[in-house]
Amino acid sequence: MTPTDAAPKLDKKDFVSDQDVRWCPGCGDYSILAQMQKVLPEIGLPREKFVFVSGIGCSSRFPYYVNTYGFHTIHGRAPAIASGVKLANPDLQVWVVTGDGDGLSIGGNHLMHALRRNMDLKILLFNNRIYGLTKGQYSPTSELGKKTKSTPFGSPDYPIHPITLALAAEATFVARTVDVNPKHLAETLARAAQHKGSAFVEIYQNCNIFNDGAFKNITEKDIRDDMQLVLEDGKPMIFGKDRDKGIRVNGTRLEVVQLGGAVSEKDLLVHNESDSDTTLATLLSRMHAPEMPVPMGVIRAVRRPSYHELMRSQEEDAQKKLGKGDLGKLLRDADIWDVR
Amino acid sequence: MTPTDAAPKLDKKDFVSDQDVRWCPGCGDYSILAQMQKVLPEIGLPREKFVFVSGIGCSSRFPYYVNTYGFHTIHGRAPAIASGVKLANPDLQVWVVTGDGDGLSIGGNHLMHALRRNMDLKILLFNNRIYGLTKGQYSPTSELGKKTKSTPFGSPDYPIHPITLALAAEATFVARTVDVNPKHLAETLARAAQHKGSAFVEIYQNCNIFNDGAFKNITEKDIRDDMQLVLEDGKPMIFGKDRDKGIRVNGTRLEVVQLGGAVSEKDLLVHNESDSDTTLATLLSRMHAPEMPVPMGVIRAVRRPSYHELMRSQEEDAQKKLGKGDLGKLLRDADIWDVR
Amino acid sequence: MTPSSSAAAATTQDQEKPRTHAHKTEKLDHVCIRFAGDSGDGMQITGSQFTNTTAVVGNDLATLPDYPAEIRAPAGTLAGVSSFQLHFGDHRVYTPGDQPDVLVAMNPAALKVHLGDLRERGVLLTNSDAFNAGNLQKAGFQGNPLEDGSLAKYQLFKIPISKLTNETLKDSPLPTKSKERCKNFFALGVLLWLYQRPMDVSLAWIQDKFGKKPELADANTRALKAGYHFGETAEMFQVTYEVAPMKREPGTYRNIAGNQAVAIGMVAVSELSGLPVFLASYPITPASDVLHELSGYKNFNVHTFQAEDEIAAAGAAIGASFAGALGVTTTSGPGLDLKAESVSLALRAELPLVVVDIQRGGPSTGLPTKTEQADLLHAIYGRHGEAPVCVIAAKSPGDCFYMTIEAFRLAAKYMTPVILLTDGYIANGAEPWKIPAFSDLKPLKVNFRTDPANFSPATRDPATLARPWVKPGTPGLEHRIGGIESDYNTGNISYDPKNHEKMVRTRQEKIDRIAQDVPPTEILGDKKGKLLVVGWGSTFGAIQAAVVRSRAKGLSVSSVHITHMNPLPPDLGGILKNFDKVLIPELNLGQLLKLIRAKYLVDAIGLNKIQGLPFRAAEIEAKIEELCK
Amino acid sequence: MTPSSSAAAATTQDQEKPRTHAHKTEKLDHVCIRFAGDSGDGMQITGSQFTNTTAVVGNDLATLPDYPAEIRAPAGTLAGVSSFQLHFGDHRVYTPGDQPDVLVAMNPAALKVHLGDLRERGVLLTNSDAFNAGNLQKAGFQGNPLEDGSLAKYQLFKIPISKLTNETLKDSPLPTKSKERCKNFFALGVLLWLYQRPMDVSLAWIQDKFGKKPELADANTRALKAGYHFGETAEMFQVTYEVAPMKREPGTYRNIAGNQAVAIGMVAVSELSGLPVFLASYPITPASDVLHELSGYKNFNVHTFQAEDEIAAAGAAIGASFAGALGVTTTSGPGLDLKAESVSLALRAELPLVVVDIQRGGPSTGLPTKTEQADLLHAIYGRHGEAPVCVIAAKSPGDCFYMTIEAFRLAAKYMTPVILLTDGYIANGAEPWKIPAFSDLKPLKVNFRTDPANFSPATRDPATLARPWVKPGTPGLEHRIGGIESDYNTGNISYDPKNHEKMVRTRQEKIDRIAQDVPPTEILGDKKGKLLVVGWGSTFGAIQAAVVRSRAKGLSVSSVHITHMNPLPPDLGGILKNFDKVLIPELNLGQLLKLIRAKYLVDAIGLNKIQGLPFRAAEIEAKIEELCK
Ligand SMILES: Cc1ncc(C[n+]2csc(CCOP(=O)(O)OP(=O)(O)O)c2C)c(N)n1
Ligand SMILES: Cc1ncc(C[n+]2csc(CCOP(=O)(O)OP(=O)(O)O)c2C)c(N)n1
Ligand code: SF4
Ligand code: SF4
Ligand SMILES: [Mg+2]
Ligand SMILES: [Mg+2]
Repeated sequence: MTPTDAAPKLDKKDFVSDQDVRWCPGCGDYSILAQMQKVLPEIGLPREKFVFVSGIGCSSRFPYYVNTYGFHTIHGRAPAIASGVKLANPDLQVWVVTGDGDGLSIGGNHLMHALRRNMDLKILLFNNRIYGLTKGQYSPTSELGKKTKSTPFGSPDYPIHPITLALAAEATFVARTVDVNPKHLAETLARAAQHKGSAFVEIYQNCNIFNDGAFKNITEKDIRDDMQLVLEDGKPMIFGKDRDKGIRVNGTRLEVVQLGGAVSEKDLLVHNESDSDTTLATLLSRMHAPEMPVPMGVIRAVRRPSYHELMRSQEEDAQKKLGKGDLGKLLRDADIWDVR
Repeated sequence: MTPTDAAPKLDKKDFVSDQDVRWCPGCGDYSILAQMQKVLPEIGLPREKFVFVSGIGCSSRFPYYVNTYGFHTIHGRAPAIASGVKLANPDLQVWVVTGDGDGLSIGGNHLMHALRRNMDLKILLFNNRIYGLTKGQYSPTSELGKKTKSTPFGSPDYPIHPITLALAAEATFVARTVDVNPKHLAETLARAAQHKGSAFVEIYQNCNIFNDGAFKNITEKDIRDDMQLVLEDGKPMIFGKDRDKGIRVNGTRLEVVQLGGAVSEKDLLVHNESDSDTTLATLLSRMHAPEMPVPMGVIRAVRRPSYHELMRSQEEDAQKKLGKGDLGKLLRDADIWDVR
Repeated sequence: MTPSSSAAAATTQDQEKPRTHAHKTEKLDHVCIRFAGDSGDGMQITGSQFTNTTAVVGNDLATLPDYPAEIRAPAGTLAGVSSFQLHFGDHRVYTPGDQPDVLVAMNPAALKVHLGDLRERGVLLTNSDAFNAGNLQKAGFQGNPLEDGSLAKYQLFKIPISKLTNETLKDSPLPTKSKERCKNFFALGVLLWLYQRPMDVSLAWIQDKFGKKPELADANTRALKAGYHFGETAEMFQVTYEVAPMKREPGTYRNIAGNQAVAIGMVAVSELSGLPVFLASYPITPASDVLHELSGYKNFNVHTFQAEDEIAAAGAAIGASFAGALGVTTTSGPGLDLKAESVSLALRAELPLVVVDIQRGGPSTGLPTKTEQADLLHAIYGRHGEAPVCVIAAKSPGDCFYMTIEAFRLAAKYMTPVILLTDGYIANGAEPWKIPAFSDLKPLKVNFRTDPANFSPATRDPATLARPWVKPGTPGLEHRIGGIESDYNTGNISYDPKNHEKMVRTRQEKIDRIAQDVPPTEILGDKKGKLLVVGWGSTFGAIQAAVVRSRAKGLSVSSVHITHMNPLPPDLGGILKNFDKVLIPELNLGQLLKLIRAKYLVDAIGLNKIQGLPFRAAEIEAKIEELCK
Repeated sequence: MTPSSSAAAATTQDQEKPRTHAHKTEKLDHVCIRFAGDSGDGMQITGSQFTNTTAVVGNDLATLPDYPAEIRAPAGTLAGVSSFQLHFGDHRVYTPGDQPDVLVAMNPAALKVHLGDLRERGVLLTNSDAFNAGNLQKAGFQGNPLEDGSLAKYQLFKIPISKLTNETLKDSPLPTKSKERCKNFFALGVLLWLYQRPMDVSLAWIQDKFGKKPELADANTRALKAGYHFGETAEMFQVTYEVAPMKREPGTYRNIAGNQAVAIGMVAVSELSGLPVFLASYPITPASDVLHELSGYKNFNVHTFQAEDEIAAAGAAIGASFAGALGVTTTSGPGLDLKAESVSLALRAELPLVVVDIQRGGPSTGLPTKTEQADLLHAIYGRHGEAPVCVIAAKSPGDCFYMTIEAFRLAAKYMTPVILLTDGYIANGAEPWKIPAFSDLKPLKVNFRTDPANFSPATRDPATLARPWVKPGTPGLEHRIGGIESDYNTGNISYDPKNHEKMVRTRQEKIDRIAQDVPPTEILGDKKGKLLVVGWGSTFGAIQAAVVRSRAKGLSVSSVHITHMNPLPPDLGGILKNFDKVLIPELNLGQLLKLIRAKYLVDAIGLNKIQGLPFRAAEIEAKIEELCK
């Protein structure tokens, strides 16, 4: 799929559908929607080439609000359905919108298989660490001990780390961003759009009704620079309000160091998003607050043939080898006899 | 669950059921069965405390042949069903037998969730890189390009690495062994039995009918010592027919080094199965033949409360806090009124 | 009345003897009130609080909560309207009422959505403050209906509820937004006064609910009292109403909603059987509350497990049953689809399993928060192969308690999955319910096999055809079961053709024998006549009301209500024969209808409504009238 | 005949003119042969090779392969026996035969399992070498039946097939084990000679199959010829048999199995429609072969995708249909359970989707390799909510081709899921089939909406009620669909009660209207009479045979065979009325029976067999006789 040069210039409002947005006032989903609508006109594809496929959840209402093709499907199955869309029609740019319940609980397997197949889908996982639509049960990303409607005495489940999992499936593009940083959000969505192959983006999203403040400890204004490590390709990993802290490799661990004195920038880990090995990316994915700052941005971006590319090239090879299929011949490809 | 001291001494034949074993002659499953039946009497539990739960596949026929309690369930769901068995009756030692199709394709999600919850199940994944029972379609562990019944032109799927995935789910016990090494197989099964929490064992298993020789490149007599890295806790990672090669950390990569000359044993990585960090374990899980020798043995073994322990302690706390439940009171725990 | 005078009245709330105005009291035998407002207005609380008090004063009642599928649709929009209907009386009321006598509309959208249902001359109580330009526009009004005379055919009351609440709370330390939220208690106060009911039930609830946040408790308390006193003092209402308590069987009563009743029923099952109940579930509307409720009862002999999906939930429940606990899984339509293969395993392995399906509007995601009865054929036939299971249905919120016990009893007795059908209407709706004594509950005895002599997992009880239940851990009874067909005698895998036929027929026969346990069908009305109305599930109330009323009009109509859907009651065929016509009202396109036509070859007629709403008694009444002509 | 003399005969194979013994030739009008042996004995190949030749010489035929669920159960055991039955004749044979005239038993276990079915005086051809002590014991024989006279009522032939094969191949470079494996071709050779058929079809097949391994090709070729020449030269057989070709409609014929026909049908669909067919599937017996087959046709306009499970497969197919391809998913019973929720989405979103369910023995894992017709009610009712879809059924292997096209045609025309039911029997069984000309196939035209003027995704075609199909990528037609109930006019989400009812009824009406497309029901026999036999699916052959035979006996019986199960043919009600009795034979406990009783209030009677096996015509004939008395 290549951007159509002749496409008329679109802008944000071209991507706003006529439907009332029905999220709770204050929900983090609004910001994601706004940034998506801002990014879409810049991708260089005409509106009709976009398809948004979602499962079920507050987050999965997303397609209704974007004026492109859209399919609000069933719980957990969006990656499978979107795979069918992409394989049947590779000219489309297919986005999947899912939640931490939709994508990691009921739909965990489809997500993992889509990623390992490098299915060319842009998958946005809105992680609010709760089941929003069903009014507040814990999700696979909820903290151990979390009290929710279904766990009045606290959750006994150890949480899943979506990015670690995506890397284990060798996803070719893995990133993280957050609802309250619209600029970073927009940049990250734009990067996902450009990626050829599976793009997996975890978006921290606040559910102000059932899990308000889930990401407060990394997004509050006064601490966010200290608690977020914004990754830039080719750049040393520096963070902090005063950009005075950095990440250094120590053996096979990552550690936070104070810059100045004995430690200088050149001692720091330099981010390499196109590293084919996933070790450092996996280490980054295991940096959790409050012990460590949380990495934001593109963690991994490598190129590998997508499923549809392999599939199509196989089909072309078959045509070359066997000739264009001939139904008459196929019907006769057996022991035949004539009756007169 | 503690071993019963008074249990009568059992031996292998006590664990042989009266059913004819119905695998193809030469199938790797036979060896696994034999070793399991050898290990079971040593675990120190009476026969009735064992339950084997399986899904569907050649491998999943396993429970019929073991003279304990057993449940041959449906495709992919064994980890979920076994979770119910364990949670309802924590005194039982629950084994799950699954295949690469059963456990990673249709059942991938249940497996992952059982592991991340640290459900106290001993999960044996018989990996023959093929769907055996359905007569030879490719599985999630089949190599890219593999020609099978359903992929006459080669598979377009990038394979899954089960151990990498298990580690991403932070499984507390992760090991690998192989059908043709009965001693190592038995030791590994014994270790899994001892582990408290989820134990995940990938067993390379030859399907001599539909995928014969899948592991030849690491199991053939003349090369196996060069192609397998047998892990021992606390020991440096040495391998090779002449035990002249080792594994060394280089930055955040692992590399094979030749011992002697500049490199000595103390330069080698020392295996630490109880490392709470999963980085080195994950690196080990990404050593694939033929580039690298394949690690065998216990890759990770750490202790963390199991799901049933957390669940039961929560229930005990609730009883302590709220008193033993009283149905009469519960029924009246509302606005009530009397009619006379 | 002007806002200022009302404000003055409201501020008098703390005086010992508030000034009251003269009003007369009218006696009514039943009243239907609908509370409606924005999702954020708290109408579900107002409604259920009024309900609790109404229950405590001894009326019979039925409720119908109705809320949008969105958590919180945009404030002020039609999509965001949430409502709660309550019908109460001095006699059995059966249904939440066909047409409200009173509509509380907290904003223009609520008025727009619900006005059409209000009866002429009905009481229309509005929060006039919410009728501002923005809200009016969102609701699609041109002018302000409160002012333009368009509501002349109703008894309109315009109360500046927001302002009054704010003024009441002006010295509260709460932020303005939180103060504003207390307006639902103000409204509740007004209504309590209007129907002359005490405030104590709600005052206690507020203490209980907000006890840890004293400012909130205090604010809501004050708002409630202010509303009550507003009624008393403002010279707005000329009449108050009284609805006398209903005569009931002696006993202790409470209000109960269906989902609560299911959860408490499970606790009762664990006490009756002495076995742990193991509930594995995946959240889904409208079933999640059962999981929530039971998760709070961890001091009982119950375990709850939130699984990764419906299949895992069914699987874990089956595993628990295999391990000797009482496995159960709760869900709604889409989840029932996903559990089909697991239920099939349980019936093949002949393990007890209870599946509670709280039906909602389908197909697909459909209308998740609305009610429907369209899963019946799916429950009976929705598995590959010949896969019979027992299916039963609850008819009212309180009945959910008994049918939950019945489900487990049959599952354990016959070693089979039992699907219990309820629906969104009775799951969320509440009714007064006589609290049973433990000793009055039917026993639920489970016998585990422990004797190794001549043991086979396949031996059947001659009466029930159930195979033995063995707890793993029992010495000497080690055995294997599974989903492949097995030998009738040994339980080993068998591909033998004749054996398969024997097993298929035996599994069917086992389910058919459950008919032994189905109580005789009760007939409302005469045993013979022109028309028999056959119902099942939550249509019970509406059918009863319609039949009682029609009989009062002299029509030759009777009714039966089926509780056991598969197998059907053994006496049903005989009953059907005694009537000229059979009418089957269902909230689907005619599912029981198909079963009855196929089984009894009776030309039964369907009355079908598929609007996500329960029947109104009048709808059934009209059909009865038509058919009795 | 002694082993040594036979060996001598066998080694003469390469002589130009082998010595032959005198024998006479008997003419038969039909013969039923069953090949049986250990799973490792290659009986499926022997059977299908004999079948191919039989087809080519022009007999009508029907086959029934039967193999164990285990890949390879232990050699020599009863569980490991695999068989293949072939019925052929000079007239329509309809079924694989009720009772074999010839049994080929390659080992004692095969004899044990199948002897009971052989007709008295039937030909029993055995590999005497396999009747050794070990095998006899595994099969549970006390003595050796070949020697103890217990087989006196059959025409027993003891041939040391293993030894003869080994000797034939003594100079082959193959390992002994591989040589031994060629014995099935030796057996084939004997049979070909016995029925006087040519070897060329099998010789060509061997070349094709083993072309790349010349030693194997050579060995099998020699074994085949040796068997043939053994028949000719050994003085064992006094008679050979001739079955004349059947008179058929002129044309080119081939043999086709049902699964093949489904796959080739999909290719035809892609040619007829000009659209890609997108098959997403998860392997399951007996459906996997469709996936295998189609995966080889990547030079056609078809795509295949092996998904991670059945739900993903259904999902991907739905996604493909949404994207403008013809999405299809193939499965068997347990997989159909899992697809229920996805099918529900497709019908709610009104997308074309074909689901092929190749039924097998249930419930649960059941009898995976055996046939059954027990998924009918599940296909029709097995989803939550009111969730109607179209269900059709194929009646024979060749019919699978046409019904596959029909399924896609209806799916695209009515924008609905269509479930096509076949079963293990016709999926694996084969029949001679006239190859159609492309121009004779019913057209399958798809119109995508491309015009943005007044576009709504919800507008319906007045005749079919189908909504428009829009390919994403079409400018100006961007729209959203989903599983929540939607507005009848705009397609936007709607929770409106009346709209829901309208949508539910419209979806039902749309499916009902498919009746327009159902061809008039053909009646075999008279239009009025005593008994009507109503069938569906794979029972076609057995019913036809039984009815033809019964009519020949003068009984007043007719039959109809239903191809469209939902909706049922519009003329069916009228036909039923013209008969005193209705008999419905099914390989289940009476599923079509329930549908017909409910719909037409006809007291139809079921004839039900649930043994994992098709009906024998005689079973139906007996019931007809009983009912016509
Ligand atoms: C098959 C099925 N099971 C369960 C549900 C109920 N359900 C709807 S959304 C949801 C979870 C939503 O959580 P998440 O994916 O995190 O989305 P959020 O609402 O938090 O954005 C559940 C359990 C359903 N609709 N379908
Ligand atoms: C729901 C369902 N889908 C598909 C199948 C068919 N099936 C049985 S086993 C199997 C795969 C087996 O592969 P694996 O788990 O690797 O086991 P193996 O036979 O190789 O030991 C499949 C697809 C089934 N039985 N049930
Ligand atoms: S419930 Fe939470 S996630 Fe859902 S719309 Fe409201 S704030 Fe957003
Ligand atoms: S098919 Fe393969 S895995 Fe299955 S029993 Fe045979 S050899 Fe073993
Ligand atoms: Mg969420
Ligand atoms: Mg396998």
